[in-house]
Amino acid sequence: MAYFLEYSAVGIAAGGVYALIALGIVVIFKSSQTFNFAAGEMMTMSAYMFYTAAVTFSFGIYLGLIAALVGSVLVALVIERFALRPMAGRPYIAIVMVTFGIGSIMRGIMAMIWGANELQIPAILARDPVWIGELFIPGKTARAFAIAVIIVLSLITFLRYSRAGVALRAAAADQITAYSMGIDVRKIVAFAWGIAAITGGISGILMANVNSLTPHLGVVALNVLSVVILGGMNSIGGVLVAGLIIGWLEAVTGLFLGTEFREITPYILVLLVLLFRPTGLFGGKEVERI
Amino acid sequence: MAAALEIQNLEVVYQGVIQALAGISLQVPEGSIVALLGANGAGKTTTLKAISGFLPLENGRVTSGSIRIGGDNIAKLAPHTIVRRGTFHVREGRHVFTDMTVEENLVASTFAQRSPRSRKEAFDEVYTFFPILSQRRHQPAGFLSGGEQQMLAIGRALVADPKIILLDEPSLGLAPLIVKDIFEIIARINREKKVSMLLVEQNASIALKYASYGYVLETGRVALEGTTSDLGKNDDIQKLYLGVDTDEIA
Amino acid sequence: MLHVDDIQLSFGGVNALSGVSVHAEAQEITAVIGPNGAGKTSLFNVISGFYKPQKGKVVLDGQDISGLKPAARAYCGMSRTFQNIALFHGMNVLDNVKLGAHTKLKSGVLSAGFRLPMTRREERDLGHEIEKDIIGLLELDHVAHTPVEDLSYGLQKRVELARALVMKPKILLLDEPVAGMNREEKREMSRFVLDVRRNWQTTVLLIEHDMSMVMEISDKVVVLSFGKPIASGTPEEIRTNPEVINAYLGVGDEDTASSEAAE
Amino acid sequence: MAHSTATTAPASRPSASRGLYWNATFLALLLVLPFIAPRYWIYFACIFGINVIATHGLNIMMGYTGLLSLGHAAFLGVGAYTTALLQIHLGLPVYITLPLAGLAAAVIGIGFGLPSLRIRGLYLVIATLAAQFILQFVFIHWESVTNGDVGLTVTPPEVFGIALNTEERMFYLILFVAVLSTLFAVNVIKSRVGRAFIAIRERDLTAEVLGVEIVWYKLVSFALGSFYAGVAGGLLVYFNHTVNPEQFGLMQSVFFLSAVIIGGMGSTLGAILGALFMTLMPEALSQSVLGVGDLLAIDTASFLVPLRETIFGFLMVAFLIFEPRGIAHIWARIRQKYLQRNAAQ
Amino acid sequence: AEDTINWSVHVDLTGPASYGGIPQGDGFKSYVEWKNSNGGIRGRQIDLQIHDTTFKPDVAVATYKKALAGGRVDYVFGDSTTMIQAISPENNATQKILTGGGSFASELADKENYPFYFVAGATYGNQLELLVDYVAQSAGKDAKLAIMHSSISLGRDGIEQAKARAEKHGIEVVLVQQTKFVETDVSAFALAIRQAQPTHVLVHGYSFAVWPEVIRLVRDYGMDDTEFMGSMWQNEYEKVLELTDIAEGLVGINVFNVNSKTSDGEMMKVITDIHEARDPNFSGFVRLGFLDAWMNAMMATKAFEMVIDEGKETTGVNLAAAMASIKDWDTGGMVGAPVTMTGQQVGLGQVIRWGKVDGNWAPVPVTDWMKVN
Ligand SMILES: Nc1ncnc2c1ncn2[C@@H]1O[C@H](COP(=O)(O)OP(=O)(O)OP(=O)(O)O)[C@@H](O)[C@H]1O
Ligand SMILES: Nc1ncnc2c1ncn2[C@@H]1O[C@H](COP(=O)(O)OP(=O)(O)OP(=O)(O)O)[C@@H](O)[C@H]1O
Ligand SMILES: [Mg+2]
Ligand SMILES: [Mg+2]
Repeated sequence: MAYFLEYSAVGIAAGGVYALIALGIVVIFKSSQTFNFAAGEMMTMSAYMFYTAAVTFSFGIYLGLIAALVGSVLVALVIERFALRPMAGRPYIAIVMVTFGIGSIMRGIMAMIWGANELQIPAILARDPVWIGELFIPGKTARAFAIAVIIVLSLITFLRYSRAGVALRAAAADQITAYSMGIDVRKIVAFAWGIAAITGGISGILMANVNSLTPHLGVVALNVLSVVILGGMNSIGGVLVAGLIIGWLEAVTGLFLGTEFREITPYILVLLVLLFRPTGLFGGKEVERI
Repeated sequence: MAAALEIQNLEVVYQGVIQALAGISLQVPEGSIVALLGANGAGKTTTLKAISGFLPLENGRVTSGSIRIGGDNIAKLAPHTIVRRGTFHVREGRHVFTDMTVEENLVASTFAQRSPRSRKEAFDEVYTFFPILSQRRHQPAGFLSGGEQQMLAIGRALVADPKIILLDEPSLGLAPLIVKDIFEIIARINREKKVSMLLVEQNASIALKYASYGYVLETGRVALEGTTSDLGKNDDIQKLYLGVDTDEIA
Repeated sequence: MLHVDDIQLSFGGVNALSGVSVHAEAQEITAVIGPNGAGKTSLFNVISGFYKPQKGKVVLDGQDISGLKPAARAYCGMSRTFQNIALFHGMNVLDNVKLGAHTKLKSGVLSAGFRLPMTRREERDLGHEIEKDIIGLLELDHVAHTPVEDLSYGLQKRVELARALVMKPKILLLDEPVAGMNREEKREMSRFVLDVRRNWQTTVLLIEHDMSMVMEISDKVVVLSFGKPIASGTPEEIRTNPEVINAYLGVGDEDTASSEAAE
Repeated sequence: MAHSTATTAPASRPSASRGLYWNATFLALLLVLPFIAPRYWIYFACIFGINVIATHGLNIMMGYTGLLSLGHAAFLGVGAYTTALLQIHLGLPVYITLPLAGLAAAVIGIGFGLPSLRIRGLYLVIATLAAQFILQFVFIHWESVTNGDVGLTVTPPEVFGIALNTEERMFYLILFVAVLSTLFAVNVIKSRVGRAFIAIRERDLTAEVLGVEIVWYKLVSFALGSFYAGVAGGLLVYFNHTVNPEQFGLMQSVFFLSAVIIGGMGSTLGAILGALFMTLMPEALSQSVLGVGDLLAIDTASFLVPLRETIFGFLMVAFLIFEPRGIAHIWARIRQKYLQRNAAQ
Repeated sequence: AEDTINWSVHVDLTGPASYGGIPQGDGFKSYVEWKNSNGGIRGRQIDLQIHDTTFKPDVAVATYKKALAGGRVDYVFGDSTTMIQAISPENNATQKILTGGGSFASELADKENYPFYFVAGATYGNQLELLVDYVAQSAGKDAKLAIMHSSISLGRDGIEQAKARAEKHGIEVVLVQQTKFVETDVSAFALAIRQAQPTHVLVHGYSFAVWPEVIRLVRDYGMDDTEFMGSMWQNEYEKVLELTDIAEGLVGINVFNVNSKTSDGEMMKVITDIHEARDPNFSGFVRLGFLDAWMNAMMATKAFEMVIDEGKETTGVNLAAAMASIKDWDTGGMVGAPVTMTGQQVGLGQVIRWGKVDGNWAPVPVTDWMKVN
């Protein structure tokens, strides 16, 4: 039982980073109905930029972090401007494929710049463990969780209590109409990509702190897709809950079923949930009339 | 009286080849309602889109001519800037945000709001004009009936406090009583708030009643213009738009 | 012919229809009118099976079809047009129309994939029929191969009608067929509807806000308001019914309702 | 014109006989290909043929019916394993294993399709992604049947007593199946079934009211698309002699998606052209852009060759942005020009 | 050309395995340059073609077909298990070309199904067995073994063998867990190790993600005595240097001598010279991929020389027979014992432990070179 609790705590903590990555995907989706399959590559590139700034150019951690995030935002804006803006109004399948293409471009570029080597990035999270009563939570995991949850919660609050949330959804639903109501759609979409770059960047750097930095860092983004769907594509709050659920589920799956099942349990859960709620746990029902 | 809106020799081409407007000129004097009539495909909607800056979004382009609002040429401005400067386009076919609630639809419109009045005040005004929207305010707009959606579309314009409203077929799908109500509301807004209107309407009889001046488009050109009382007496108008001979159908 | 009995339909708190009954006699044109949000389209949706009412039943030709799915109702000879044009983009006009005959054809995947004689015959006959009865009647010949999204609003409405007609329905539901058309076009559409009724003995249910059309072509009018029936009768009775005037037409309706009054 | 394959536009009718003529010439060319082309080409022609079949399947689901799938490769896998198992354990011949491979994939496809019926759009993407991962998990971990990572080995198929143990011989089998599946797809699409598919893609609710049983047709589409995948998978085993889980990864599913999109969604010709493009492009890129073979300065290779991935990405994005209706549309335009010029003369 | 010996080498220069593939290509290129400038193989020059597989099976096979289409091929090097699996059936039946590869997969060391393939070291299964043997030797029956491996196919290869070996020695296997190749968070895996309290943890199938952090966490849990052991690819010197906080005591396995400066033998000198020509400060540690390629190249050369010396034709059948008959072959320092080919593999390995030697990190041998069985 003690172990069950410990696994649960560790799993939930790991889920924080899932939620953070998923948040970036959802924000973009909310703004432009674009499902970003390049999220993994964006994360990875941020971590590489952090490495370059902090290690290669010896900026140190803080400046390096700022430089990496600025770099990530710039990359995101370029992607939005040149690859996705021209796709406005196209079928979502085509847009999904564009993000696949961007992923491919980014992988190639990263390989050209940074090679295939693993790199060790400077530690940004303290290691000393955190105790919750009897429960021992590894320091990095706990701190990564705290950072992730704080960011997610502040974004939720911001989007709920400012008009930005409505503007995002308006832009996604119907660009022309959004324009007709004075919403600067381009700015909104760019804003969403910027947010996604920052959340993705931070999660990439957090992850590189746990693993070493490799070109494959981004493959976790595939798992995060299940988080996004479980939460309900356009529910930012749902993403947080779903991230924690999936993190927890993976940990206890390892405990009860064997670790190899971790790879598919999130997807089985998602399939089951979709059976009963076709738009995820917290996704709004699709509005349709004829 | 100064012109709130003035268009000169406007030409518009879609997709680089389809000429939709072949040089039209028109004026909306400050504080007046001007009607724009014409058959399907004549270019009425295109004219409005040119004014509100939507053409580039639909692969269309103004190839020559000028559009002045309050004296400024706005031809190069982005659509959201044009709205924020006070020209609100209520588009043909409602275009409400279906999965946002009625109230959120109104909130979205506050991005174009020019006056300092509070959001609540603006919304209340809309709800007074259209009480049914007030009952539905927390329902997704997609579930509204066709006419209710039309009301919401006009309501959004009210929230923005524009100087000019471009109305594209506001009566489409509305019950007769509501049509009259809506036109009363339009007239009231025009009167009380000094909002100028450019009105596209298939229902010519009512358009001519509420407007003071009218233009008739025919394949991208102004075929006819004049005060509404003159137009009402024109034979062609009578035949095509006001129409009488119903007995021949049955 | 079509009996809709005591329908109760609500969405959450909204009562879209409460206790609505409509009886459409065979080969008559029955108009359903009423203020916006009165539940007219909802009524059509109940009839075509798209909405499941909480109470009430739909009887077509003596058969209770309340339990049938929308597609099955189409197989019973019911077809309709939609208030917001609902054509299939990515298909040309002809294919849109052909789709309307889905319930009349039989080919399955295998017979279609191998193009067995049955499929070939079926498609050929359908082609002829459309050419003979539909395309010409609705003057769509010159746009038969145009993608529907390139058509103007009015033409699209006509394609919708064609699609609904190709199955030669026993009962046809028309939801605001002339919205957005000018007087001239409205008149043409009215004529089509009358022709259809005459040629194929079709029963028609019509929703329309254009009173001139309603008054001219319908045999009977049913008025809904806030989900409840408030009147029914001949056009003449309805026009003068004070309750209807009050709820829907408005007094002194010279601008909108009746065209004669325009002068 | 992207739909020119789906509909018989009258404009193309006068040239129908000419089209037949061209098709016949083309087919004749294909038949003699093994005698005139280098072996290496035959190899690619075979791969191309298999990809065409699989791409048709995905195009039926995604291009025509709007059921986007990220799990197509896994269904190839189902077909592939079925074929291998039927041959290994029951010794069944190719003309039985291939249809059964298709059927097995169709059944599993329906299995995953059933829960997906209520799901739409991107939710369906993830549901099919789940299918991809779950099936791959089964391929890897059901060791007693699939032999895990090691996979299974088969012997060359025999047709009329001839062992198809060379690429040239396999080529004819693949050609036959590819042509058959192309014709079948074209026929289905221009029939009542095909119209129902498109109607579902465009507006499923409306379609239902007009009498299209959407649940049924979605399942038909799932089944048909998976059937194609299964057959392609079966051919793939025969061609490679082996089957193992790595062949059916997510990237392979993305490969077919790209083929459908680049070729032109909802166009049978597009599926063929897209498969061609995707089969040849990696090769063409190595050959023309980089000439890796000669590029034995390894250090530069490590820099230059990721270029290929980058260029692939750029091509894909550029296609989607500038030619959204795919190669089929480019082709249609070229043809149009050609016809016009001929007409002018 | 007719009188050249044509080698076709298929490695991953750009894909996910390029970290190993690039030095493999480098190794072949260097070897062939050196060999050709020293007269080639019995006077015949080697013609080397390197192809990029991007680590995708279909691309790998395509490049292979292309190589075949380009003319006679006398020797093929394939980068992955899958590629070898894919080309073998046809190769066995028709082309019959001698094959080598970067794969140490257990199932490829199989005379029946892969008669032309030879493993240039000990298979993964055998490597793990050697490590388990070492556990038995050093800790006896009190040892408790945990196994952590990745979910890629390499990571799953050999796990059953390791378990069987442990059982044979009477060592309890307290935990077997599989992780992804990279993970967002590895705490749960460390937790499982804490729960199981093993004395030894066998780590297999990774590059440098996942396991370093697991070690750190396990140390955080206060388990300072638990010994971590990894299979061959986890011994890359320049990587271990980056992990010095956990490198102390890390146990690994060599299938080649990894330091060309400290190992005697003429081949090691050649390798040292090549590296020193590039970098005067060369540490002596050679990339594993380079050594892998070099070893394969030497084995191929040896087989060609044997066949040519016997005056036979250099067909694949002859070459494979020659290769299989290699006995007590001195590899010039590549491997620390004479090579006798058994069961299609070199089959030698040496357990090492990382520690400081003269202030520098180095793999210190803890066993002799052992023959697998
Ligand atoms: N996005 C577009 N692309 C190409 N052509 C267009 C586009 N929008 C409109 N057109 C064409 O421009 C012409 C004018 O269209 P417009 O929509 O302005 O007509 P309208 O007068 O508003 O007609 P209606 O009464 O039917 O709304 C028509 O021929 C139409 O086909
Ligand atoms: N799916 C639904 N969910 C929630 N409410 C709905 C739904 N469909 C209809 N309604 C509500 O039911 C009422 C009746 O709508 P309906 O569309 O039937 O009106 P209508 O009579 O056709 O009006 P109009 O003339 O404006 O088209 C409206 O208030 C609408 O908001
Ligand atoms: Mg218009
Ligand atoms: Mg309605």
